[in-house]
Amino acid sequence: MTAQDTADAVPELPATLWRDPEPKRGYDVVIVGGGGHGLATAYYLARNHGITDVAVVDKGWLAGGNMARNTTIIRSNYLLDASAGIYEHAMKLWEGLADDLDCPILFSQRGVLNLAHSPQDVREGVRRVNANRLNGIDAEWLDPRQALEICPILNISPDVRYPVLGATYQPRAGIARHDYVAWGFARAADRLGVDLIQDCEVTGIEVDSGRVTGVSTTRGLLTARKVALCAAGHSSVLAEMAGLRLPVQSHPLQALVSELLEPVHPTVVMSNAVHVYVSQAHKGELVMGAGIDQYNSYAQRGGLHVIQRQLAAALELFPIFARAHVLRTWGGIVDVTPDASAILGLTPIDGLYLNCGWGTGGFKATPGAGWCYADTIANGVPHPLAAPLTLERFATGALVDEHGAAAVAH
Amino acid sequence: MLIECPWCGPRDETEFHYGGQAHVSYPDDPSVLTDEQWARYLFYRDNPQGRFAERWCHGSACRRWFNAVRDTRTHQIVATYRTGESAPVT
Amino acid sequence: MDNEFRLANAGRIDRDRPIPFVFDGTEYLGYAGDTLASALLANGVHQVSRGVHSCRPRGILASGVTEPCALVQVEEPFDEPTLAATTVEVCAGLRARGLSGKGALTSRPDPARYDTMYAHADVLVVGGGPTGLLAALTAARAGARVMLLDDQSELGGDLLAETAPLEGRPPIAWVSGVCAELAGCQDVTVLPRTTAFGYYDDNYVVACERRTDHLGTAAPERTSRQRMWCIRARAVVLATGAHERSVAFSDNDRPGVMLAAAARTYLHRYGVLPGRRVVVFTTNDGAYQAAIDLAGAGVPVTALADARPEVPDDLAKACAAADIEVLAGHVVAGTRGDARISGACLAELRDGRLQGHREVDCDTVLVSGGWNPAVHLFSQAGGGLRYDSQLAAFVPARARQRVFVGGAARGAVTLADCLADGARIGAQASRTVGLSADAAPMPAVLQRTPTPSTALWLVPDPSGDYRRHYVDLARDATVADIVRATDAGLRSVEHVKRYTTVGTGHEQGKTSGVLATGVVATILGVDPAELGTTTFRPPYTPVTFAALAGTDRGALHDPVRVTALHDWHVAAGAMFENVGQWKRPWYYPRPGEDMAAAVWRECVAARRSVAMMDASTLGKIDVQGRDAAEFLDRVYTTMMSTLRVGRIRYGLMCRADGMVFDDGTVIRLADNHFLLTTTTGNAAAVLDWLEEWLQTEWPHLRVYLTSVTEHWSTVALVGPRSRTVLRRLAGDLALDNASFPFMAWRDATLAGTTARVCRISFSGELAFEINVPWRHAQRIWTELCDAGADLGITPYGTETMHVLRAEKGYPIIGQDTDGTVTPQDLGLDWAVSKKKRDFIGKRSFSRPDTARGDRKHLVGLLPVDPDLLLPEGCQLVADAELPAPPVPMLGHVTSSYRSPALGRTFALALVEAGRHRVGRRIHAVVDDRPVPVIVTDPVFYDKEGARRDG
Amino acid sequence: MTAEAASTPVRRRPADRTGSPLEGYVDRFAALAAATRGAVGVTELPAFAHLALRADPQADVGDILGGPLPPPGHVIGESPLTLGLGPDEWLVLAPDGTQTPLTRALHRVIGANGAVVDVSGQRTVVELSGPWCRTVLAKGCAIDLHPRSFTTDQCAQTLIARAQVILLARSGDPSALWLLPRASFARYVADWLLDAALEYQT
Repeated sequence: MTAQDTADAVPELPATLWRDPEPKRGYDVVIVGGGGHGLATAYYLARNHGITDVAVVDKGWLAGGNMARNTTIIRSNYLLDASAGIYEHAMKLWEGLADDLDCPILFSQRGVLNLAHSPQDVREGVRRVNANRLNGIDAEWLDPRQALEICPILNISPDVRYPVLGATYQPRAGIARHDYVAWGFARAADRLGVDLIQDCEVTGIEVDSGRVTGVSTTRGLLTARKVALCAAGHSSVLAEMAGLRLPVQSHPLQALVSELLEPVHPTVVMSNAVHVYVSQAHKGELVMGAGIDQYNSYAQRGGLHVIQRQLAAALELFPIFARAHVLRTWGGIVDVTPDASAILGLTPIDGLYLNCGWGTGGFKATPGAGWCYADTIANGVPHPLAAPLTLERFATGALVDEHGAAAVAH
Repeated sequence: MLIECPWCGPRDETEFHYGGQAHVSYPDDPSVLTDEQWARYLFYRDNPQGRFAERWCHGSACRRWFNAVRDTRTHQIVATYRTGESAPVT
Repeated sequence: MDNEFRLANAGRIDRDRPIPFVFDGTEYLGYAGDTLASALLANGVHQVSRGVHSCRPRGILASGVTEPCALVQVEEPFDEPTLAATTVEVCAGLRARGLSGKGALTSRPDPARYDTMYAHADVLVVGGGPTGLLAALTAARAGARVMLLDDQSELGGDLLAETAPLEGRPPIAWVSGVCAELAGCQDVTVLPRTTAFGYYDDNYVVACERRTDHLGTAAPERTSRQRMWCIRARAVVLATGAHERSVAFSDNDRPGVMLAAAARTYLHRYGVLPGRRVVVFTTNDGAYQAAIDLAGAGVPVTALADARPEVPDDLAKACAAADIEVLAGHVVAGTRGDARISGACLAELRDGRLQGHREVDCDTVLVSGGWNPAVHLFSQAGGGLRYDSQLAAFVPARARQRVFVGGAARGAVTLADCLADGARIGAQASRTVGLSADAAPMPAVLQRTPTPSTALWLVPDPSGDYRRHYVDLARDATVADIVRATDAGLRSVEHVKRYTTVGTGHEQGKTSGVLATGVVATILGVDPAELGTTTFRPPYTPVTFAALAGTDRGALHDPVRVTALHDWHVAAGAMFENVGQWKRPWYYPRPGEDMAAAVWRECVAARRSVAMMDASTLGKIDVQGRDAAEFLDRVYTTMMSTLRVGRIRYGLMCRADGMVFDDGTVIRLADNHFLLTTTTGNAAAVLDWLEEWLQTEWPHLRVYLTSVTEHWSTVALVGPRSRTVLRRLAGDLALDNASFPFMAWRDATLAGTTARVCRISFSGELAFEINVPWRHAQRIWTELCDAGADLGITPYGTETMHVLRAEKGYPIIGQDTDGTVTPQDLGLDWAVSKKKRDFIGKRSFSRPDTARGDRKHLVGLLPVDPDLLLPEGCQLVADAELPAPPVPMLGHVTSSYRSPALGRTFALALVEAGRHRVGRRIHAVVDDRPVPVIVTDPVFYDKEGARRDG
Repeated sequence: MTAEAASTPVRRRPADRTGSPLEGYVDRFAALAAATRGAVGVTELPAFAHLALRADPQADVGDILGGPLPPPGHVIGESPLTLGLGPDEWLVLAPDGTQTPLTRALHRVIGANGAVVDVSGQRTVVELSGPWCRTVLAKGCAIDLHPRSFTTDQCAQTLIARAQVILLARSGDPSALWLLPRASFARYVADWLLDAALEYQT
C-alpha cells in the first residue's frame, strides 16, 4: 500500500441513489430491516432470482443501525468449516462488488493481522492458519518480526505486559466504506425495482394458520407471500411478534474514531486477547472497535470503562497513538447467539425467514449473507453454505462454536 | 451504571458481572426432557426491549448474586432484590 | 511589528510575562493568558491553515472549542496533532504549525504521565460562566459537596468578555468574589482547564483536566499531564453555554470572517483587535454589542447588516451614537480578498431574493447566525431536544437523569436570565439531594428584553452557485454538496452528514451541525424541527487516547500475579510464561542451554531422580457444610460423596452444555469438609460458577465456599527419589505405600513447618504435593532444595510439566480441549459417574450430536519420522495427497513435544473418530505438506501406572 | 524478561526473611514517606491471623469477638477485629499464632451451620497514612473515600485499579486506611500506590 491509498481521495458518490416510494399494499417478499444484510438480500433476490416485487422496510433511515456503526473490517479467516464457508463466499463477492454494484465501496485489501499474546493464542492462531489454508483461504503465520514488517508501528517489544508472540495474517482481508456499501446495494436494488421504504416500523407480523401473510407497519399493512427478518439487534423483538423465541441476546458494542491523521497504519490489527481492533480509514482517521458490554441493551450506548480499557490496550500495542484524539464514540446493538455464529434459514412459520445472530461479524458477511439468504428465501430451502446455521443446531448440539473453539482458559 | 447491591450499596458497574435473565430454574429432572426442551433451558433466554428481570453478581466485593429489573432501552435500574425473591415490579 | 493588533491596556493577559513562541517557523511574542489564536491575531497573523480539500486559506472563526478551521500541529514542547489554535495556551517553548485537516503522529515516545481520579459530588456544576457560578455558589451555601468544572484557564465564561457592570462593578470583580467564596468552602472543588466530555448512565460525568500544558517546558515531570475525572454526582447542573453559528453565504470561509462573540472575546479578554475595518452581519441582537465595543475601541464599523426587516430601537440608537450604519433587512452576500478579506458585498434580502448589491471595503466580517445551546452533555445523558423557532435552535426538552440545565444552555439570551437560572437550578439541585437551599441573591444587572432572532441559514445566490457557501469549514463542505445529497434522494440529516461528511471534523459539527439541518430544511422546504439533529455522542471535545488509557499502561497495564516463591525463581534464572495474570516459571535454563536442552534436562531429572515445581498458582477452594458432598456430586461429573476422609479423587466439571470446563483434585478433609483444586487460569471462574449454582439454584444446600488459593503455597515434589527427599524432612511421617498410598493426604510437620502433603501425580511418577501457608513457602522450598541437593534435585517449569503429563496422556483443559470437547471425547468416561441421577452437563451428553460415536477423540500421534516435531495446531488429513480445497480435515494437533522418556517426538491430537483409528496411519499437514503419523492410545509412558504407585 | 528483573526486590537470605508478600518493598515504602514528607505513607503490617467466618448473622460469638457480628461494611473490635464482608461472611483479624484456638472457639459456636477457614496467607495488610493517602487511593478506587462517607470502623470490598481489595478505616489517624490485597496481587498494588503517590514527592 502506498501513502496515496490512504490520501483523502474519496471518489465521488453517485448523483442518484434511490427513489422514495410510497409502499404498495402487497409484495412478493417483504424484508424487515434496511441494513446491509437486508439491502444485500433484496439486491440478490432481484439479481440472482429475478424476484423484484420486494420491499425493504426500515423503522428509520436506511443502513442506520449496525451498518452505520461498525468498524468495517472484512476478513474470512475463520476456524470452523461452517464459518469459513460463508465468510469466504462473502470475501469473493467483496472482491468484485464495486464493479457488480457499479458503485465505489473503497474495499481496500490491506490485510488483517490477528495478534497472539500467549502460548495458547499461538496454538489457536497456528491451528486457524492451517485450517484456513486447507479450506482455500489465504492465511499465514507470522513471527513478531514479520508482523512488524506488515505493520511498522506495532510494538513487538518483549518487555510489555502481554508481548506479541506472533500473528496470523490474511492478505486479502481489509476494510471498506460501510455507508458506500449499503448505498451501493440500495441503489442497485432500487434500480432493479425493489421498493426501499424508510420511516416504516413493523408493528406486527401477520400469521394465518401457520403461514405468514404480511406485516403491519406504521405506514399500513403490507401483505407478503414471504417475510424475511433481517434486523440484527432487534431480531428478538420482531420474532416475538410472530410468537417466535430466539436464542439471541442483544448487547452494546462500542467503537470510536480519531481525527484525520497522516497515514501511519497500513493494515488492520486485531487482538482478541486485549480487545483491540484498529485500522486507519481512507480519510485518515483511526477506527477502533471495543469489547462487548456485558449486559443486554437496546440503548446504542455502553460504559466508558470499556473504551478506557480498549485504549489502554491500544497504547500497549501502538505507543505512537498516545496523543491521537478520540473524536467520537458510539454504540451498536449486536445480537449474539450461544455459539457466536449466525442463524440463517427457515422458521417454524411457513414463509417467515430468519437471518440474525451475526454478533460482531455482520458487516464482513454482508454480501455472503445476502446471497445465501436470498437463495434460501427464493427456494424455500437453506442454501448449502447456510445449512449448518439453522435453528435446529441448538437442539442437536451441533453448534458452530467459534467462541468456544477459540477462547477458553487454561 | 451504578448498581445497588443489596448488601454493599450502590457500586460502579465494573464491580459486577452479568448473569442474564433471572428466574430461569434448572429443570427438576433433565433426563425426562426432550432435546428441544433441554435446548430451551440451555440456550433460550428472553431479550426484551424494555424492562428485564436479570441477574447480577457483585463479584469484586461480597460475591452475592442478586436480581435487578432494568430497562434495556435506558439502562435505568428500577429495582434490585435478593435471589429467591420475586420481582417487586414488572 | 510585534503585537500590532494588541490594545495597550485592555484584556486579561499578563503583560509582565511575555512568552515567545514559534508558528510556521516565525517567532512571535505572546503573553501569559493568551491562546495561540489570540496571540496570532495580536501579531496580525490571520491565515492559520488551509481547507482540507479546497486548499483555500483559512483563518480564525471562533474563540474556543468550536473553532472549525484554525487547526495546528503542536511540535514543541511535545508533538500533538490537530489542536484548535483557540484552545492552545501560549506557553514557554511552544512551537506549532498550521494544519490542513490532517495531523501527524510522531514516533517519539510520549514521556508524559496521565492519570485518573474518581470523585463524588452532591452537585456537579459544568460551566463556570454566570449561570454555573451562581448555581455552584447556591449549592455551596446549602452545604453541598460541589464540583465546578470549567474548560477555560479562568472562571467567568462570557463574563470574561463582558463590560456591562454587575452589581455596579466590572463583571470580573463579581466573578472574583464568587470564586473567593467557593475557594473558602471545605467541600467545594473548582477545576479550571477541565472539560466535561461524557455524560453516562446514573449521573456519571467524565472530564479531562489539562494540568501541565500551559506550563510548557516548565511542566513538572511527576505531575500528570492530563487527568480523567470520573465523577459520580447526585445532581448535575449543566451551565454549558451556547455556541454562536455562522450563516452560509458566498466565500464565508475567508480569513477575516469571524463570529461576532469571538471578536468581543478577543477584544475584551485578550486585548486584541480582530481587524482594522469591520462589517457586521447578524440575525439577532447579539452581534450589536460587538459592533459597538469595536467602535468604542476605535475600529471603524462600516456597516451592520441585520437580516431582520425591523431592528430594535435601542440598539439602533446605540449604533447611531457609535457612528455605525445599521442596514435592516440586509445580509452579507459575499466577500472578496485572497489570504484575507478585503471587502464584502452587502445586499437587501426581500422575499427570499437579494437586491441592491453594494461593495464595501473591510478586513473583517463579523457574523452571527444565531446561537446553538450547548446541549451535547444533556443529550448524551438521554435528554430529549425540541426545536425553538424563536431562537432558531434546538433546546433541552425532557431530562432523563437528575440534571438541571440553565442559562444559555437552555436558550436564555440575557445575562439577567442566565444569572436567575443559575440561582434557581443551583437551589433545585441542592434540594433534590436533600439539602435546604435558598437561591443565592441575584447580582444587580442591566435588564433588557431581547427581540426574536430570525432563522436565516443560507443567503440565496442569484446565480444559483453554492460551491463557496461553506457549511462545514472543517470538512470543506458547502451548500452545493448538501444540494447534491438531497438531489441523490437523501432526506435524513444522518444520511446527508454521511454523504457530505458535514459535522465529522475535529469539532464534531459544533458550528456546522445545526446549520446543516437548517440548510437541508431550506432546500427541502420543511421545518428544521422535522429533521432534528444528528446524535450527540461522547466526547464533547476531542480527548487524547493517553488520557483515556490513564495509568493502565506498561507494567501496570494488568496486574502481574506472583507466588511466594517468585524471587527464588528470578534468582534461579527462570524464564517466565504468562498464564492468565500469573507469571509462572516456564523453564530454568542453565548457562549455554536453550529451551529444548533445559526442558530435556528437567524431564530426565523428574523421571530418573527427583525434581520440584512451584504449583502454587493452582486454584484452591475450601468447601464446608453439611451438604458439601451432595453439592460436589452435582457439580462434578465424578462421584465425590463416596470419597473417604483422608483420600483424594480426580474431578471433572462440565458446563450445562456437557462441554468440559475444568478439572482438578478433590481432597476430603472431614465428613463435611473438602478442598478442591482448579486449573490456574480458571480459579476465579470456577469459584464464580460454584457460587452461582449454590446461590441461585440450590440456596437450600448448606455449603460454604472460601478461596484459599494464596493461603496455600504448593510445591510438587516429583520423581522416583521424591520419597527419599521427603523422608529427610518429614520426621516420623510414614511414607511407605501402605501407610501413605497414592491419592491420599496427610498433615505433617516438615522441617518445623505445618504442612499438608498430598500424594498425587500429574507426571506419572511417584510424587507428593506439599502445601504450606504463603509465609512458609520460601523456607520449605529451600529446605527441599537442600535436602535433595545430593540427589540432583532439579526445579522445573511449566514446559516440563506439560511434557511429563502428555507422556501420560493427561489432557490440559484449554490446550487439549477447547469449548467443544466432552469428557467422553477425552476418553475420560471413567471420571463420569454412571450412578448419579444427575450432575451438571449430564443431560447434554445424550443429544444427537453429542452422542455421536465419530466425534473428535483425544488420541496420541507418533510421527513416522521420530525426529519430526509436529507444530501444535497443525491439521490432520487422511491421505498423503492433498485434494483441491476445501480439504476435509480430521482434527488437529493439540500438544507436541520431544520426549526423553520415549526417545522420540510424540503428540496429542483431537481426531475425528480417533479411537477407531488407533494403529492407523493418517497425515499431519506441515508447511502445506502431508507427513505420515500413526494414531495411538494417548498414554505413552508407564501404561500400568507402576511408577506412580511405586 | 527485563521488566521482571527490574522489579526484583532486594534479596535477603531466607533465614532473614519474613516471607511476607511485600518484604522486598520496605526500602521503597520508606523512600516514599521521606520524599513526600509524610504526605503519603505505605507500610506492610506484620502478620495477622486471618479467619474467614461463614455463619448465621445471629450466631452468638460476642464472647469471642467482642460483640455481635457486624453487618456488611462494618467493623467491630480491636483484637480480634471483625469485618462484615457479606450477609453471612466475615473476616476476623487477630494476632498471628491464635489461628488454632480462635478457630476452635468459633467452631464450637458455629457448629455445622457455617464454616471457619484459616486464610492467614490469602491477603496481606497494608497501612496507608498521611493527609494525601485517600487522594492517592481515589485515583484507582471508585467508591467514595470522603472521610464523612468512609469513616472509622467501616470496611468495603472493592477494586483498586485492577485488583480486588478489602478496605478498612481504622480509628486513630482519621485519614489512615488499611488495604488488604490478595498476596499474589500485593506487588501490583504496591507498585500502583508508589506510582500514584509520585506527584506528592517534593
